[in-house]
Amino acid sequence: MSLLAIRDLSVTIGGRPVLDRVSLDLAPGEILALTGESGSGKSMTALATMGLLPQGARTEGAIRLDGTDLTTLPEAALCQFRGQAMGMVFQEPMTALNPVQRIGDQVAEVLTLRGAPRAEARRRAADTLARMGLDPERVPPSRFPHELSGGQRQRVGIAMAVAARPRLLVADEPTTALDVTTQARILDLLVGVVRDEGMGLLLITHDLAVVHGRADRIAVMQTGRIVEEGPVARVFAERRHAYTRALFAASRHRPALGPARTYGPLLDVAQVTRDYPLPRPHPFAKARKARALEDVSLTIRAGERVGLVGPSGCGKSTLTRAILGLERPDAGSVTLGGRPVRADRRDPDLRRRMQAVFQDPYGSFDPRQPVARLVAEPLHLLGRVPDAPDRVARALTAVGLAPEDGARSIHAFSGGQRQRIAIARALVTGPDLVVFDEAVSALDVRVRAGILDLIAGLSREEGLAYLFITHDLTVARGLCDRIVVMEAGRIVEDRATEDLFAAPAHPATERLIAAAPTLPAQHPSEEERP
Amino acid sequence: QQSDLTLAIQLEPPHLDPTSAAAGAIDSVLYANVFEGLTRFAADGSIEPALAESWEISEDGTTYTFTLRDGVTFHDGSAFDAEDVVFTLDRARGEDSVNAQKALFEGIESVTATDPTTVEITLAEPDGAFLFNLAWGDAVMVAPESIEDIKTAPVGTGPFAFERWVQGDRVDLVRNDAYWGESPALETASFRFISDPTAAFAAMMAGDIDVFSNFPAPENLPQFESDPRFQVLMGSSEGETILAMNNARAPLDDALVRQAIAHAIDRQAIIDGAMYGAGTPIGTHFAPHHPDYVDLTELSAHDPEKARRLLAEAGEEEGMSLTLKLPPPPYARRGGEILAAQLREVGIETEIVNLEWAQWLEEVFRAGEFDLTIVSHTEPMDIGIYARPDYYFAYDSLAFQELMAELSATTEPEARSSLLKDAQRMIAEDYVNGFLFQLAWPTVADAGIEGLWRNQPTQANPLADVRWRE
Amino acid sequence: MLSYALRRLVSLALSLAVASLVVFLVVEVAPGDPARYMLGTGAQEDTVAALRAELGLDRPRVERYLAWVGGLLTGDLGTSYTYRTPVAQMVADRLWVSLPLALFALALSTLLAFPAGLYAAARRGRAGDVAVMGATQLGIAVPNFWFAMLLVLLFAINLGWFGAGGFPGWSDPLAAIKALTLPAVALALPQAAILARVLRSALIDVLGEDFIRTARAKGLTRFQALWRHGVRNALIPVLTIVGLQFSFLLAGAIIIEQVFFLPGLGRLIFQAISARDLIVVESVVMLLVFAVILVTFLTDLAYAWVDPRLRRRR
Amino acid sequence: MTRRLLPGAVLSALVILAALVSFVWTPGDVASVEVAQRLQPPSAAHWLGTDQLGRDILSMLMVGARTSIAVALLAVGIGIGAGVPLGLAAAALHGSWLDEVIMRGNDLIFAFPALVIAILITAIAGPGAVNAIVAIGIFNVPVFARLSRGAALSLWSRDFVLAARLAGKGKPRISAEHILPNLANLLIVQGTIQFSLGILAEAGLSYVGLGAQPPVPSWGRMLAEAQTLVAIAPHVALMPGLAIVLTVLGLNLLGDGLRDALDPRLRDLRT
Ligand SMILES: Nc1ncnc2c1ncn2[C@@H]1O[C@H](COP(=O)(O)OP(=O)(O)OP(=O)(O)O)[C@@H](O)[C@H]1O
Ligand SMILES: Nc1ncnc2c1ncn2[C@@H]1O[C@H](COP(=O)(O)OP(=O)(O)OP(=O)(O)O)[C@@H](O)[C@H]1O
Ligand SMILES: [Mg+2]
Ligand SMILES: [Mg+2]
Repeated sequence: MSLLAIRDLSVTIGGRPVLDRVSLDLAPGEILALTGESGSGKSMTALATMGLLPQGARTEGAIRLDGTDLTTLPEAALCQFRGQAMGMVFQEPMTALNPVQRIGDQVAEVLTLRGAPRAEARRRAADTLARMGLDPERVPPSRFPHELSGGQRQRVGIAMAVAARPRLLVADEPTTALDVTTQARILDLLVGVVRDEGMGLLLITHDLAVVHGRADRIAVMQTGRIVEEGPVARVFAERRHAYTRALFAASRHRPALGPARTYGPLLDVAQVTRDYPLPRPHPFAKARKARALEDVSLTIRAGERVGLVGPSGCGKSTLTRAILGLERPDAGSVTLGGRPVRADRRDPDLRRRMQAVFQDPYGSFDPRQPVARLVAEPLHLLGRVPDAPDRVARALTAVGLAPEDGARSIHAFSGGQRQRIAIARALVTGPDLVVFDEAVSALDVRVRAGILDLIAGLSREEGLAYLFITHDLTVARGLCDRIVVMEAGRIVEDRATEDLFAAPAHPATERLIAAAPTLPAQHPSEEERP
Repeated sequence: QQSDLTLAIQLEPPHLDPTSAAAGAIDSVLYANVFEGLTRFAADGSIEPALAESWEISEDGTTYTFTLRDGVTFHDGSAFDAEDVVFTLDRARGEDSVNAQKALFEGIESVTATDPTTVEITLAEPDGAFLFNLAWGDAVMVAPESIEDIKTAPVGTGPFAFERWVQGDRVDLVRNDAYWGESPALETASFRFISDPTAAFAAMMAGDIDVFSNFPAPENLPQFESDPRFQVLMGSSEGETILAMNNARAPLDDALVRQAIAHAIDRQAIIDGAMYGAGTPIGTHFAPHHPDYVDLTELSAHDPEKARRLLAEAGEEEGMSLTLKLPPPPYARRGGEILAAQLREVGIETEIVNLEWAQWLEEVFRAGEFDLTIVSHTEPMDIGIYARPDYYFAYDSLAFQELMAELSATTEPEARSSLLKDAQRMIAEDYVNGFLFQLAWPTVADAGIEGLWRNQPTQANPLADVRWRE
Repeated sequence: MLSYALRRLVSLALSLAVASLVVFLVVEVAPGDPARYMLGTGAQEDTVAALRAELGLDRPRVERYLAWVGGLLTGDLGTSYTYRTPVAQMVADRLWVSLPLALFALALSTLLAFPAGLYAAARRGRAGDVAVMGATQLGIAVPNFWFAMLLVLLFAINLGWFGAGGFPGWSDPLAAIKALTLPAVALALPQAAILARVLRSALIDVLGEDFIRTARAKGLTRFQALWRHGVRNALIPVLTIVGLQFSFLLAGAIIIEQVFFLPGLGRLIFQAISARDLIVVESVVMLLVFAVILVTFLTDLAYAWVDPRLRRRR
Repeated sequence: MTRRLLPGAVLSALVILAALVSFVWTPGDVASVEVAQRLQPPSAAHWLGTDQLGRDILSMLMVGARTSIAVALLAVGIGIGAGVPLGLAAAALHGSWLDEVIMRGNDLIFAFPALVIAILITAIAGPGAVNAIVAIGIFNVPVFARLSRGAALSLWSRDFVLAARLAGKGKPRISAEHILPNLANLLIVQGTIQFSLGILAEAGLSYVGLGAQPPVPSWGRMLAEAQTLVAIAPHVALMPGLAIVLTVLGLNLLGDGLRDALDPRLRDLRT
């Protein structure tokens, strides 16, 4: 008898179909992975199960928990199920907690709601938090959410979901915003709870590597429908549906890089240090500082392809800002082609030679301007350009878009297309160096593969040098000749890619390599490791 | 038998010393209630003895010998005697006096106390108005012992003693049981200050107050009249409301232009429109209820045709543009709007400028920066201002100045009366100002109250004779 | 937190210094002479000069400014030109009307606004919401002096439940409260309308946040989630408005005080301005500025109490 | 046009239309005083009756709308004209002394009791429409400065601004090209709200005699002058009151509707 049985569930929101006859089963003690590309309806399936669909949603079909059809229950009765019989971990750890309530109280609320006395609820909440690896010595339950890191918050969310020992746990992408090390720890924790307590877990993720080795069964979704479903080993082996195959192909995609060719020296980062002031504990205390970069030196030659990796918070973005001259380092210097890069001076020629592409494909464009104008923005660096429309058209063509697309508004493009436009904008001045700061992290695996190909192609054909920043070693490996590893504000390793993978010298590198989830090779039997 | 009374007036006194501020509100509360002078105004405007029981005037008219009432005490228990009179008058006319009507005492040569109940006042020259001058609120008797705190805790000799002043709200008075005269019927009286016309109407209607002296919304009077709960006393004030013209400034220095303006004015329309009919048309600067008043309204009858003709005659057929500066009271603001329309009829454009009192005093009254203004002259018997060429409307007529000098020197009533009539005629024929109307003084009261002053020979609300009907 | 408070105190002092200069200049530039106003049309020039000397108005401006500021610092607000009583005393008297009135109105507006805002937010988009929001739009659109007049017409004149105005003093607290009721209602209603709208939109913003969904996943009902997790998070914009409203109510009741002839602070300023009682205007405006700055300061501290994220920053 | 925008837009359009028409035509002459005709109830000759000086109330209201709109519009103009550049500058130089001075200056203006300052301004410069505009306008400045600073600050941290900086554009240019256009919706919405508040404020000032001066008709003064007539001729007091209420209501509804229509976050939620 299954714990959760979803039958022919269809959902429309505001008349738009979102789920189409979805059916799923989950037994106690079992882990069911739900995967599929962004927007395929994974979160909606989860929310439908919890009865928390957004306003304006209409539901058909049945969702049975232990035989009770939740879709027919009145709201008041549903409240009895939530928290008690089923818990949920939400996708966004940063916003899923009430910012003005202590974490202990938020967990305890689940219990007091079920009539537990306050003191006992507190005690049990503290226990649960401790079990999630939040050491009461270091992270006491009296903290507020903003005093925790993302991973810690995620664990509070899990504590809340499991505190009342529900029989069903729905975890929606519980690790998206985290670095690989933390991700592995949280996933193992969840698996532990399922195995220990016989709970059913619906684990939503778009990362096939995460599924591998943890889930018992997997369901693949595409545009609101389940296209393939079965035990993990079988699905991985058979890949019956074309979409599943596409997903796999994209996940293990490696762009064709071409041979490394470098010319003269280009960028030189010399002994850069950057401190952030910390709040003083009391008004007369000495000002304290947090060191985000310490004595960082780095060179990039023309045409060279360099990767910068490191766990979250190690100083990657800070270094990027220093290189781009958006922020002044406290010590050290950055030069491009021998000229100093300075935050307080406008130097059009220098700017022309160095451009950047950022993580968020949605936020990096002024929503009020047409694409052509967006792409043309850096052109003013060249002075008066008579052939501006031409250049824009060429840049758009170079990233695989049509010149006519320039007339459209940015709203009309998907995330992947937007990232192409961002690259077009970076290329329009004909730069020598482009910095990609987490430029593919937000993208879906299939879209990501396309962008990686594009970057590799540009390097092959235009001899472009780039600094590629990511927390994902695997991605860096496919795209870079050389990889720089950072930890805690310092560069700990700087070597050719293949050397690094063959023999990591620094423990930080080893940790990054170890934590990276990997997909099984062609045959699951060959390479079985979590 | 009810023995308390709540009486409302529009403005709150700035402080409670009638001898060092011009504000009529001070007298409205205190005159003849808390403070008394040697003489005083009776309800009909005549002068009667007050703290001076009687007096004798020397042959040449320069020495007045007053016999004071015996056994009068101030509210603090100290006796009132001749020394107090000397103190009061010397203070009022002294070098650093801040008496707002210091001119009243200008003619005094000396004040001497011959014995505790006799005072001798010597004037530089005879002054037919001297007894009248002494009746003013600015000439009330004060004691040296209490002068320090007089602005907040006034001590006088009147039928009521000051009890408390809740600033912004009210002044409370209690009966003075040691009063020398007849004991008043009221035990306590409370003066409240309500300037907003709507609030005044509401407060009266809601029964919060018993009497409203000078009710600010004449449009509501008919309603009170038809309501048996109330009585309306339509009285007259000493306020000659005039359209003052700057006689020193072109084109108003031309008598023809002033005459044209005078004929452009439709007094009745202004009285009806601005005051809802409350007010008596005047043709000169004199109170119509005064026995010596001459009705000269025909001299400046409403005649737009004639006004236009006169303007043409003066060479002003082009039309002209004048400023009309208006102080805050409704008679000025409302009247000004109507007047502007009437002047436009005859081709005179006006630019209305509304001013606060402080600004009006500064700009119009002191600096004379104006063409036209509307204001009510509330001092009793103030035709003498036309003899002052430095006065704000700048009327400079030697003939009139001589006439006034003669009047001062005259004490014989018949002769004074005839001189006053000549004076009225003279300014009317010179069209010094546009004479509009005598400001009415409507009092709304509970129907059960009697003994209230109907007219205002001086601004005052004497309560000694006020009582609730059985 | 402490350093934040200290920094705020320094900028508070600076603001007050600037404010004192502005107030003094603005008031002094106004044409009109207090002495002449006091003495009226019958006065002679030497009398006016004598009174100016008595009031100290003949001293140079700089000297008077310094004397005034010095007085303020030692808690001496000076003596009124017209009333000739200490300004501090007058202000204290008026505060006994204005402060209770402001608090009364604030309490009323909060009591009205909270249920209305909560209700509307909970029933967002449905008939109840539309009705409440329509009512608040009306509440904002009706000028309060007009509304006050209607109140007087109905409750004082026609029904006779309340007096038309005036203030009997606190010796009889019941009568005092009764006298303040209509003015407080007239003041409170538009404020309540604004507050209800702010509360509703803040709540709706908060209701869209993920943590509300988390709360619902715990098994809280829609209303429980709104009440336990929504209200406190929505409180910041609401507190801002409440702080501003309090400042407004303290001084901004001039028109209402006029309509109900209440001896409050607003009317004191109004009278003082028209009488050119400069020292009263200056001191009272300064006091109000100080009160507002203080209230803002307290509101900021209250933010930190409401939102722990603000305790550390800045 | 959305359903919610309609009532507000219609009401506001009516008022503006009435004001515009009054330039070329009014049913009666607002300058002609005919005391004999005063306080007449609504009739065919005078649709809304006549006032205490016998003037046609409808005409007075139409011309009064002109006054109200002009005063409120210019006051908002002052607020936007001065406040937005200040706010943008403060945001562009976030954390600098200029930012601090601008923000403290804002707080200071907020700290002054608005009505008292308005009274003082008119005490200095005399009452009149221009001074009412200045008085109301001054208090609009911090509103817009604060609003635009707050919104601009969040825009400055957006990636597209970062991209513009990388494109080598200076702060003034980014403020003008990227920040300001993205504030437009916000400013339009707040502008309507301040506009309606301005109309209320003008009415309040005129009510105490500090607004537009006669013979220029003004709703607030009409209301003040008619107050004592409630018992005798209620329509005289009712009409200007209704005009104010309906105008402010219309503008507020318009503001709300615009917010819905222009705020993409809310727009998405609705579909
Ligand atoms: N509140 C909403 N209103 C209307 N449509 C929505 C809403 N939330 C999501 N959708 C739509 O529902 C569809 C499924 O979204 P869902 O969040 O389930 O995707 P997902 O598989 O979880 O994607 P991701 O991996 O990006 O989280 C998408 O097309 C999305 O646009
Ligand atoms: N404005 C700031 N004030 C104080 N500390 C900061 C600030 N910005 C960053 N830091 C700290 O500096 C360190 C490096 O931050 P940075 O953003 O460069 O990390 P990162 O490597 O890009 O991390 P991620 O992968 O999470 O983006 C972190 O410890 C962070 O907490
Ligand atoms: Mg999702
Ligand atoms: Mg980063």
